[in-house]
Amino acid sequence: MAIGFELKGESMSEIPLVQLLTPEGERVSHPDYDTSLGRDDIFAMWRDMTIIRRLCNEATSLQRQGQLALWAPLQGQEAAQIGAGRALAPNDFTFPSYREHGIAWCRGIPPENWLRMFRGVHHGGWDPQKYRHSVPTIVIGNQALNAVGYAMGVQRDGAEEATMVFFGDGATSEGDVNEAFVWAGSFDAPVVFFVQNNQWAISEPTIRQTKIPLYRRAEGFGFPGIRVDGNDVLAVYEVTRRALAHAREGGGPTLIEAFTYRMGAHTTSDDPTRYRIDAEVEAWKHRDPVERVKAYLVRQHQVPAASFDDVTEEANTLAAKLRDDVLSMPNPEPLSIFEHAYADVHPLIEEGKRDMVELGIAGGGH
Amino acid sequence: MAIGFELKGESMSEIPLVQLLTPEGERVSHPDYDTSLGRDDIFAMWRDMTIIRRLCNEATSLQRQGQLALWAPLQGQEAAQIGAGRALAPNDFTFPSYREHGIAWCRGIPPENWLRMFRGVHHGGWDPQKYRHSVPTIVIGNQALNAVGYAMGVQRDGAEEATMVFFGDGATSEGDVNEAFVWAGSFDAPVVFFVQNNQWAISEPTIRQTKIPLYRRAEGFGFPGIRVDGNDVLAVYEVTRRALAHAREGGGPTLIEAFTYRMGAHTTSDDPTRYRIDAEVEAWKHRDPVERVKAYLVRQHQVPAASFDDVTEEANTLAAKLRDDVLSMPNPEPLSIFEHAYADVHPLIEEGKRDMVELGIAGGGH
Amino acid sequence: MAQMTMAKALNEGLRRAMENNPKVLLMGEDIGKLGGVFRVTDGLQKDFGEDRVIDSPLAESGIVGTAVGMAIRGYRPVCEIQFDGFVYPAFDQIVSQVAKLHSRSDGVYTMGLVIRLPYGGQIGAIEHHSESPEGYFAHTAGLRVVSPTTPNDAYWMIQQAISHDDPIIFCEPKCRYWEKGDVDLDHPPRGLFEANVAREGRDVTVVTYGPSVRTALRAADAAAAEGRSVEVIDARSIAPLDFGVMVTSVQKTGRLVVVAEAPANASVSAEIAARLAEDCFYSLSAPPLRVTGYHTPYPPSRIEEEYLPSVDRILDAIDRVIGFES
Amino acid sequence: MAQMTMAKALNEGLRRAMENNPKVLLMGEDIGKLGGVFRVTDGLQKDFGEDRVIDSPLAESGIVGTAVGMAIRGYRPVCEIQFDGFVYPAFDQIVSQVAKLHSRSDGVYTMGLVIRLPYGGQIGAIEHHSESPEGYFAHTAGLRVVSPTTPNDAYWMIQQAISHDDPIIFCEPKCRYWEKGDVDLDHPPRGLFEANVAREGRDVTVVTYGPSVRTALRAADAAAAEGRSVEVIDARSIAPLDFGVMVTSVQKTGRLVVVAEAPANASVSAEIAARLAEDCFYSLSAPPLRVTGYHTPYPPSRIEEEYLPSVDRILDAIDRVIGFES
Ligand SMILES: Cc1ncc(C[n+]2csc(CCOP(=O)(O)OP(=O)(O)O)c2C)c(N)n1
Ligand SMILES: Cc1ncc(C[n+]2csc(CCOP(=O)(O)OP(=O)(O)O)c2C)c(N)n1
Ligand SMILES: [Mg+2]
Ligand SMILES: [Mg+2]
Repeated sequence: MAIGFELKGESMSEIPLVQLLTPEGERVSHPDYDTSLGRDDIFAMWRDMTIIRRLCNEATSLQRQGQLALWAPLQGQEAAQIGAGRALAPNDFTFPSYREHGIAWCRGIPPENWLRMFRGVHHGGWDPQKYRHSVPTIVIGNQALNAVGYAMGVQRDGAEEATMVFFGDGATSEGDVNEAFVWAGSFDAPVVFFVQNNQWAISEPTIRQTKIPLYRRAEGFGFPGIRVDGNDVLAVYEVTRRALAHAREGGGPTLIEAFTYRMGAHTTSDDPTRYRIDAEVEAWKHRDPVERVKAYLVRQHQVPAASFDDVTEEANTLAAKLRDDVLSMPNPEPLSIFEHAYADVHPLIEEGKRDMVELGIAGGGH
Repeated sequence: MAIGFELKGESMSEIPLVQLLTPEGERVSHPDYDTSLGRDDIFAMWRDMTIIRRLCNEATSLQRQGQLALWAPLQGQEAAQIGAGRALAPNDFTFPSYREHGIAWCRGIPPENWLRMFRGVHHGGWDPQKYRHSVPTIVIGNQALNAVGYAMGVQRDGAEEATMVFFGDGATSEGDVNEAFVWAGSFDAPVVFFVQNNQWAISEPTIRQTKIPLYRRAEGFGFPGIRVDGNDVLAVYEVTRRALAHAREGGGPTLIEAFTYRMGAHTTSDDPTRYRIDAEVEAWKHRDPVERVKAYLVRQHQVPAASFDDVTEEANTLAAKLRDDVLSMPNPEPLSIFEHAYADVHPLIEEGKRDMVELGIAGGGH
Repeated sequence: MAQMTMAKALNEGLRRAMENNPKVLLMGEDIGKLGGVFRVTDGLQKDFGEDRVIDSPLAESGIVGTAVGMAIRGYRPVCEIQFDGFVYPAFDQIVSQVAKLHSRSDGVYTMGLVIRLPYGGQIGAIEHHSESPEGYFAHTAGLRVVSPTTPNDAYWMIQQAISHDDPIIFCEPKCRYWEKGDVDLDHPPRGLFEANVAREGRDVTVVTYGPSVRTALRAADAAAAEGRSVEVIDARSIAPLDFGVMVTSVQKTGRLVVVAEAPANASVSAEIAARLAEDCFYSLSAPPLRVTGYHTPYPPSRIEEEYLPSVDRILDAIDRVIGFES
Repeated sequence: MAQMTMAKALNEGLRRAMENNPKVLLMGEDIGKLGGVFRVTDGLQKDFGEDRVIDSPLAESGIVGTAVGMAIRGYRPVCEIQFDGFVYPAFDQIVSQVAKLHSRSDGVYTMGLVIRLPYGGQIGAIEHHSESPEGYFAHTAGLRVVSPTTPNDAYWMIQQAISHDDPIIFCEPKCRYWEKGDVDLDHPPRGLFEANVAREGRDVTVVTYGPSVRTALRAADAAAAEGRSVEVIDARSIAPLDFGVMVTSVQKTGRLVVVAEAPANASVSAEIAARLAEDCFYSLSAPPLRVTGYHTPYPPSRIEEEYLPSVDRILDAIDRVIGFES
């Protein structure tokens, strides 16, 4: 497959990349990977992708209408996230950055929870232990080390669980991510590093971070890296599933590079026209992760139009509910500022509370 | 060559390592590297190694006698440092950590200057611009980024200069060193990373940092890495020379792993018997970097015993001078604390000086 | 005189510094084509080229660590850290190298680099985008810290910082980026390390800096309506602090309120209060009070107003220092 | 009662914490076979295994960042940072994750980890081995900072810190590692966050902590010889500070000298002075003074004595607060 993205000295076409479904929706074979998924599983993944895309669009319009402070859209990365998210076992634990709405969906976290951070009512938004999905990490790369530490805890517990951590192409330049590779290699930690190479870190192309394919970073740290077509949900699913199983079985870490594309802006604050050309975006439209699955389901499995329509309907309903949930989301109580700053009593916290109450700030919203 | 150091899944003997002179002093050929050095050059390197070993021993005994606060011996790493140091062009710029006494020697820095830091009279010790050798860096890994930045400056100047930075095997785990690899790769910086893998980071064996050979770290960042027998001064010299030329010519960075051994303690504060066995040290004695050159010079070039004796004599003289210099090294003036804290006037500095003068502290040593 | 926003004034100041000195380089994430997320470097890469306006890989220690090397090579790097909360990965390079290399090299190395840091709250942002890390740098010997609060100050202070030989953490109150003001393109208003009496008054001295200056001025307006004359001092230089101006004011008013967004504990506001308590011991007729962000992580933006020093909280402190008796 | 050095007391405290709670883990550089460069973890890897006493790769962000993950998994990691000056690579993880994850997770995550930090000077070491970074952490909401100064405190405080649910920066005054003292193996002397009146006095209150406590006590001895009665308060908890004990003392003496090795600017000593100036405004008969390290990088060890708060400098400040008139 040629993606027309030139890396120094080697064109994409020469880079091995696991693909099971072409952009046209043709099932292709791969020497190492096959899929066991049947029609219903694949349809379920199409449904997942359709729903998160719809919810993501709703969030974007909520932001435009002033209901959210910010939104980080995932358009284009649905297959990467659903493929990875559906490969997880219930007990696996995941560490997201800020764009993993699709993983949150797979972990069963109510969509309105994802939006709490973006509305500015919370820095987290869900119970990370309940959903086995950690709170968002905004400081690029920090969560990679946290995930490796978690995985080392799993190791010490003798549990058969994998830990998966998500970050972007840009994040691979941070010291923390590379230290996470060192630790994972040194301790054979049961962790899967899942990098969504969406070609951009805000305005910077991946080539600013690395002149060779990202998946190769792992080699130098002594564990396998693999590049998968991040717009192919079947391939992402199989590659991730194997890496997670490998981790659970004590085989150590894997770096998965999901080669994909951020179709939208970095966030709603961003203006991508300043740094990239339409033609690039257009080219990637032909590799849409959702469309190719639909084409496959129609052609290969004769899924009827009504089934697709039902999901579109369902997605709209969920989007409407999301909108309602967001609009009715209350502002936090001012006193909540003090609530979990510390686990135990702290004199400066008590003082702050007293101050707020005396000033008459506490008690009401604003 | 088998060094008897087992890495996970691959024994040393399978790892390519550039060697031109065996531990026994036999000249061996290598497909990619030859040496142009003649008898005099090689003798000069033997002299360098002999002298720095002698000076290093003097420093150790000065420390034992309470004349230095600390000393970080280089025993065992003479070939790595002299081979690298002699490969430098005068205009190249070097960034050391704290153990590069051999590089300081090659750069022409008076030995007593190296010891100022260890005596506790200065944090630097020499004029880094004059000798084109930066001040010591103690915070592991920091200097790697500084060196890459320097190299980017060289690039902007359009100068044909290389920058070389030294650090240890332990340092390769620090985020900063890996970020330096990212930057060097991204900007094709004219820098040579020279890692002395002396098998230990204080008490931790290299395998704690990486389960695969260190030189391979570079691959994942998109530039070449090479392992050289760090106890073979000829090989280190040739490998470094080529990497420096490559950098000067715009070819970008190289990572050189000099595979060597720290024969002594980490520093005079360390007790290596707590973490490593004598047999290991004994095994490495047979690969002594100085002896093999002498054997070669005797056998191949019939260098007479008197020539060696002359150098031993010279080294003793230099050691005696070093001792004198250290013993007569004055303590800094108390007011020097304030001297270069800032380049420009600063009220807290002025206040501190006044305070010291009023208290009667300033003016005398102690 | 020209009217422009603070963001534009910084842009013009950077441009002028780059024109005046070919050794001036900019480095940071997204500062090239994008012009920075706040557009402070807008158009500069186009005009000065990719070698002087460098889009860096995504790593802050890398940005500062390579800037150090460039400074050693004789360049004058100006680093942009995208937001306050992302400066911490660079903390080690800043504290261990930037702050100490001039001294370690016996003055041979000039660490004349500038680290630009959009900081503070009041912009409704998500976590890590509203922090006030200036205290960490003020505490670090070897560094200087400054913060402009008007377009004119911004235009001049960035140039003064770039030409200064010490490393400077240049804290930009991002909540004021889009406010317009007059810029005098010919004459700097004052030295880089001089405080400014932003408003004269007799009854109480309010010392503040950065994003809180506007709030303090508003509080002074409100206090004036109640017949209280509040002097507002914009410190401008956070380290070193210009105590001369502050002492003069407190000797006049006898009352001190220090205002800052950063939590009070072991902070710049603590320094101002402690030092003025010492230097104006007999002039003070009430204890020095501090109005700051609370001792918690910066809260979600929907309640940042309740967290930050507000006009009400400042007025309350003014009431207390004036009413102080027992 | 047992006699032991502070290093040994810490070792015994760690051992007891590990025995009591299988979730307690130690992580750091060279803490295994070597037992740490100060031997504080001596023998623990042998007894508790490599899974609980983990020799880490050489990277401090890695140590703290993985400890965070382990804490999320339910462990109680105790990180050792080899020396004060090497904590900065971990600063980002400490400020952005350790200090904030309890809050970000709505209290679901317990960040009950301890970061052990040998700190301070007076040991004749090379650069970066004598620093006092406690102010950075005290300023950071979400963290707590404590510092024992006797073997008994060390033995108990390390255990109290490990069982506490908030993240704690545990600052060990390395100059006192080898001093012996009595350890009561049965009863803790006091709560983790309580200050201790290390010496009672009437004329002046000296508030200090960590490595300076010994110096302050020596100064108090010397002052006593001149007929001056100095009360010395060992803060023990650097954040939060136990102001109750301090206020009581200053109300009695009316005079305050704050002593710390860290430079004064925007520091813990500034906080103590500012807060007591506020809380004891009418009790103070002289301005609160600070005696600290100067505002420069920590100097070469041959002149560290001239840099640090010495007995002479403390006595001078005591003289000044007592003699204060104008
Ligand atoms: C330490 C840090 N530096 C800078 C930022 C600002 N920032 C937010 S997202 C981003 C780009 C991230 O790119 P990438 O890792 O590729 O992830 P993507 O957004 O493409 O999913 C930047 C620079 C940050 N959040 N944290
Ligand atoms: C950031 C940092 N962490 C810890 C230390 C303490 N320390 C000094 S040397 C050393 C080991 C370094 O090992 P390596 O990089 O292999 O270099 P070598 O000493 O073997 O030459 C350590 C941990 C330090 N100086 N800096
Ligand atoms: Mg990206
Ligand atoms: Mg080593």
